[in-house]
Amino acid sequence: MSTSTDLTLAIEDLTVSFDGFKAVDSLNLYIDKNELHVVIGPNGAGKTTVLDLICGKTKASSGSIKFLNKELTELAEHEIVRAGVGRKFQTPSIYENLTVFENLEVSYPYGRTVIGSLFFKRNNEVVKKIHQIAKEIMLEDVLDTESALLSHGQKQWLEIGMLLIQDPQLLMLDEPVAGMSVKEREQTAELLKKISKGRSVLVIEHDMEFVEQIAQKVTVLHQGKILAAGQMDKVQKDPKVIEVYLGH
Amino acid sequence: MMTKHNPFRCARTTLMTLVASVSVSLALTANAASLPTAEINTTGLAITDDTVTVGILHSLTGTMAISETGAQEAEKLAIKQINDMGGILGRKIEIIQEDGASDWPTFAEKSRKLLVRDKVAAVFGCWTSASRKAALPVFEKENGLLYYPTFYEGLEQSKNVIYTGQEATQQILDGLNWVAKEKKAKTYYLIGSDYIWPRTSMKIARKHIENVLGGKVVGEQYKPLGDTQFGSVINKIRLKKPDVIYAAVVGGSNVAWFKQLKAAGITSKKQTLLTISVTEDEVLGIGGENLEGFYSIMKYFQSQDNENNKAFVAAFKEMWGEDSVIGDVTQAAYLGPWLWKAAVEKAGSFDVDKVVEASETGEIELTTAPEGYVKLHPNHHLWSVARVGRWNKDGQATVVYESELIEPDPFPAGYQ
Amino acid sequence: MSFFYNKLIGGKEGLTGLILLALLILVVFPLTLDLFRLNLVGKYLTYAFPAVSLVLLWGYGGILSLGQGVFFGLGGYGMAMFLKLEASSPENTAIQSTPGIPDFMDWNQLTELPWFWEPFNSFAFTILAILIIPAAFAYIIGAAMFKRRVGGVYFAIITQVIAVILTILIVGQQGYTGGINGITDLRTLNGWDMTSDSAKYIFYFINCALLLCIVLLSRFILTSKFGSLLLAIRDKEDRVRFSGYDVSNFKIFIYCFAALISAIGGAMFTLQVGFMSPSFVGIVPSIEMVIFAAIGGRMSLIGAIYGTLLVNFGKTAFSETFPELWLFLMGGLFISVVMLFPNGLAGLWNDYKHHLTNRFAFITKRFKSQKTLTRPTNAESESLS
Amino acid sequence: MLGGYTYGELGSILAMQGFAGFSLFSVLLLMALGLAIIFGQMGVINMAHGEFMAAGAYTTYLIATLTEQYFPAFMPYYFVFAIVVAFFVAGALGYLAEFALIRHLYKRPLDTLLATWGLSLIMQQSYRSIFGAREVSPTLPEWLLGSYQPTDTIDIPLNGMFVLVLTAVVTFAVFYLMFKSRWGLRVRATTQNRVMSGAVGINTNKVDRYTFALGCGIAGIAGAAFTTIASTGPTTGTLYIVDTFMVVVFGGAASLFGTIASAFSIAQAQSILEFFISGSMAKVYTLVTLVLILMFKPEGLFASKVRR
Repeated sequence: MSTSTDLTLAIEDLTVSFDGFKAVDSLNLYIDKNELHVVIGPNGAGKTTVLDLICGKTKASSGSIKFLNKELTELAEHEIVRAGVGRKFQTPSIYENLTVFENLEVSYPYGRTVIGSLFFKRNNEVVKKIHQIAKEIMLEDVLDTESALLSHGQKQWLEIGMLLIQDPQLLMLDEPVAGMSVKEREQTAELLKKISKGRSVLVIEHDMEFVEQIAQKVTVLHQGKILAAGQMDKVQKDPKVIEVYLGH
Repeated sequence: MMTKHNPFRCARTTLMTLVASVSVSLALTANAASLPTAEINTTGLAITDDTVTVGILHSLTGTMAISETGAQEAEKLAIKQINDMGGILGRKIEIIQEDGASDWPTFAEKSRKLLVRDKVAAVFGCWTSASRKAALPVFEKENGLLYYPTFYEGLEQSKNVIYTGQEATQQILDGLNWVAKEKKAKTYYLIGSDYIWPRTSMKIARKHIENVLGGKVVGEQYKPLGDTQFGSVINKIRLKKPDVIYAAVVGGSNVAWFKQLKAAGITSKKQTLLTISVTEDEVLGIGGENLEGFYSIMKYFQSQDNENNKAFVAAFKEMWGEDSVIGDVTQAAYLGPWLWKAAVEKAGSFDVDKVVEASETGEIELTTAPEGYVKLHPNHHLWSVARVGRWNKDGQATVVYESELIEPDPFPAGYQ
Repeated sequence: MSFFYNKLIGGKEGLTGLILLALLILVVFPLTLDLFRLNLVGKYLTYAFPAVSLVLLWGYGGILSLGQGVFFGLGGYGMAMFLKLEASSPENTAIQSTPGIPDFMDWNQLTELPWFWEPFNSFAFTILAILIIPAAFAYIIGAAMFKRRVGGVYFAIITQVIAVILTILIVGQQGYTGGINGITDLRTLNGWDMTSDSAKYIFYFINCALLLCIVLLSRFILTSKFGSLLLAIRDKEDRVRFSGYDVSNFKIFIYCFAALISAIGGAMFTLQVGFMSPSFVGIVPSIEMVIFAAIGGRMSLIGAIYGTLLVNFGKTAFSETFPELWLFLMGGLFISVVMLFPNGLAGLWNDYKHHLTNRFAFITKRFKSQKTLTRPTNAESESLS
Repeated sequence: MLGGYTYGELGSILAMQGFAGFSLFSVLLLMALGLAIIFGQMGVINMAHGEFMAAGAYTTYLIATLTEQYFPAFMPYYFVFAIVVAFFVAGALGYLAEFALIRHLYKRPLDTLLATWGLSLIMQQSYRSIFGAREVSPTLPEWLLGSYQPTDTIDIPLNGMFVLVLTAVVTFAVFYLMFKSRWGLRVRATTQNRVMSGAVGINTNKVDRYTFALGCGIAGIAGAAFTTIASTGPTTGTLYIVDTFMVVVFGGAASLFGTIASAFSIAQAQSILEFFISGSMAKVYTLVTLVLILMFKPEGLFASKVRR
């Protein structure tokens, strides 16, 4: 299995423990190319920890994470990003005192070294790319606005845009619609469908309605382990899942 | 920008019994009017027909303020007394006081201000060697005159400085001779704060102990300035069982050192201790009960029993309060204005070059100094006496030994 | 396009500020002050180097170093060692037991020049050492700390401890360093009298020119992508890291650069004041440097220079008149800058300017500056937890 | 080492040296406990901690002077009374400081550093204006002077033993307060989640203020205790501040157990090194080692690995 070449992400036997408490326990998870995969689960199920493990924020106790056949557990965070993994945080994590344009520019994947950044030039190519991304995330009109002044939903999109500009092969989103209005949710769902073309997307979500809108494949986590996995409608009917959600 | 502190704020007192007797012909002091300002001041100093301005430069703030307070008080007292006697060459002394703020470059900066802007005729000031070293180039460049009061490590002799405290050999050697003879001491433990004065003093002491007295130094230890933990050092001393502990710990560390020594059961009943860094000022903080029976080597103790000193102590207390204590440096600072007065009157001029020239004749002497007779050596240091005092519970010392008048030798051969 | 326009205006405004500053220190001061005061201003301006370095490091990078005095000292000592060797020619030191070595070595029974003093006989080496040694030292500290993600408060305290260690070492190893007295009595530079009036003028102008160059260089850094990244790292370090940047390298670079600037200031200090002592290395001077930057405005390069001048003028004036009040005033100043004007003089000036031009703009600016006020918090509270 | 000494003598020295280490340990711990609460639990970098210690020391001095003058018969007992008063005086000053300054700065820990540095300057100058620039020492009761001699060759300093016992008492009190009392629960809840604590009805402002005051009060006790071993001057506080921070940071800021362990290891290292090499270099080596260890273990000795 682990030698499979057509998978974007292959997590095998992944375990992490904090002072003896296993937050993620022998997890196996596979994501195909161009797949939009949603991980759901009650609070404390270990969803965010899984993202932390993939992007290197937390180091695994054991197990392997292979991204396009490259082992990630050995790499530093920035190397994982450069390999093609982008991650959006739960609360919008943008540079509030920079403009939307500058936010995107800072995320532009050139000039990533100290010297490179000192002599980075804002040429036409950069400007063009920024405008293209801004259009995609519906923020073209507010490019020069200081990003602190954006609405909550716009901030979430901006962060997605900051990832998109790096053109990642795997995009990981932690609760992208939390705190959004109904209209914004719909727009976000559209956005997700659009961007999942040509790359794999891993979404963590609470909101079952939203999950129904976007999900192709769903994995249910509970206490660090997989409770159920498969197509959305099947998972929803799984009695174990129902018990966990209702009994919670 | 500047304040002229008025040193004359206390009421005119019974006339000072203290009168400077100077080895200068009376004719010079007799008539000020016969001395036109243009003649006695050819270098543009701040001197008018009836005033002459001097500077006082000590730390009023910062860590050194504790030590330097007494010195500036003594200088102001001396100046007040001189003014009460009619001033110098018929001119009253006015003071510009500056704060060195315990910061060495500030001393340099303020020295420059006093010399360049205020054109003072002389400066009484500095306390630590570091502040003097910082100010020295300024005095040499601007050709100023500094009276420096602290006992110090020696190894310096500048045309522009008169050192009114003892240099290290003057202070140390006779005291060591005394302890070797009196206490039959053979083994010595040296301990000091870690900076230049204790280290130089210890170096001189070690050479003297080993080469002259035929004794043995069984340990030498330095603690960082301000350190307050002496437990391990005291145990080390216990292990070495020296006949004499020879100490040069300063500042806040000094208090901790003696308190902990006493707490560790090392008292004068069992142990001879000789220190070169405790004056009456320090005793205030340390507490007489912690020092009782230990010895200091200084050139002056407040308890010295002579007429000069009685008058001085009374005048000092009258000006600065009954609770004032007077340490070695305070007394040395008091000598500064008097020595300057003597030299100016001998030279018949305030010009620095002439005052220095008069000072270098070897004829400037004070018979009325509280410490006793002192004479200015051509090498800018004072001939003085070394005294050993034994501390009593009340914070005063009993003088148990007095040397002959010792010649100052800032560059002692064989001790470098 | 409006973006570039704004940028340009910002540049223009910055240019005005720079020209005003240059006019003040290059023309107004030399014309109106006597040499004594000018020399004082020159000394103060050397403190402005570490203050400017703290704007970069602390204001923009969110890295509070309480040990800039270490680098100021290293630069100053480098220069002082060269000058001391020149002053200790065998002719000048003939009365010593070992002529030809600095006087304090002779007092401490050293009989030959320690090996690490030898290269400081060369002026070229000295200049290189002043530029390289502090930066290299900063690299070692920075690499060790930032790679391990020591940040915020911990970094501040560790740099403070390093300042303490260096002070104790300098004071304790006096045979090699001159101890607490420092390295004093420096009079000539390559045979040229440093204490002459003309030399003082020349050093003053060199100092000003260097300072202005440093401001320009710092501007260049801040307006580059590196500058934006620095702010980004301060506010959202994780976001930058997960955008594919090796954050520690950026921090190390700015720390080294800040060390370099401070060291140049230290070297200029030695040249103008004529000595160097451990009292510029310890905690107190290091924190004072932070205060200069804070009072001038932690986000403003030029503000830091004005802050340095203002505090030092105040210190001199007040300590001449009311030495007792000075510490109260200084303490009150720290507190009020932190509590009421977190953006310092520069913030006040901006408010005032906008107040003059447009009342409405003033209100929004206040609103904005309120925000700036809360900005550094995220980065800091995160690094604390 | 054995040359010329009997085993008995060496044993005595060893015992006394061991006590010297313990004594230093208790001093460091007593200094650091207050800061461990203020910095470790509340995250406030209190650069004026040393000045709060000085407040306790000056209080003791004042009480000693008054007692000596007006109630000489009370001299043997005043010291215990002075410690209690020192606690309340320093605590009250801390209460004021929290009210006037600190509470506005909880979200800006690095700025508390600057503000409290300003505060420390003001406090230093106040001491200088009130008590004068000279260092002072209270007259100590007889029972605090001298040493206890279990054998002929062993002297255990009484003041050291006193500080040791006092430290033990204060440490147990702090532990009881922080981990067993209802109030301690509130403090820990507030420091961990301010918003949530407010929501469940804890008056977080009050908790903050009293916690800060408690930390300062303990500093006051430390200051009072230190009058037995050193003197007090306006700038005494600055001598202790770096050591104090080192102890807290090295132990892992949030862990009181860590503070104890760190005080213990620093004290032992320092006192053993000092026995063999010069005091200055012992200090340098100790600090360098601490910095190196902190570089490898930035979260300190006893920080638990947490899920973030």
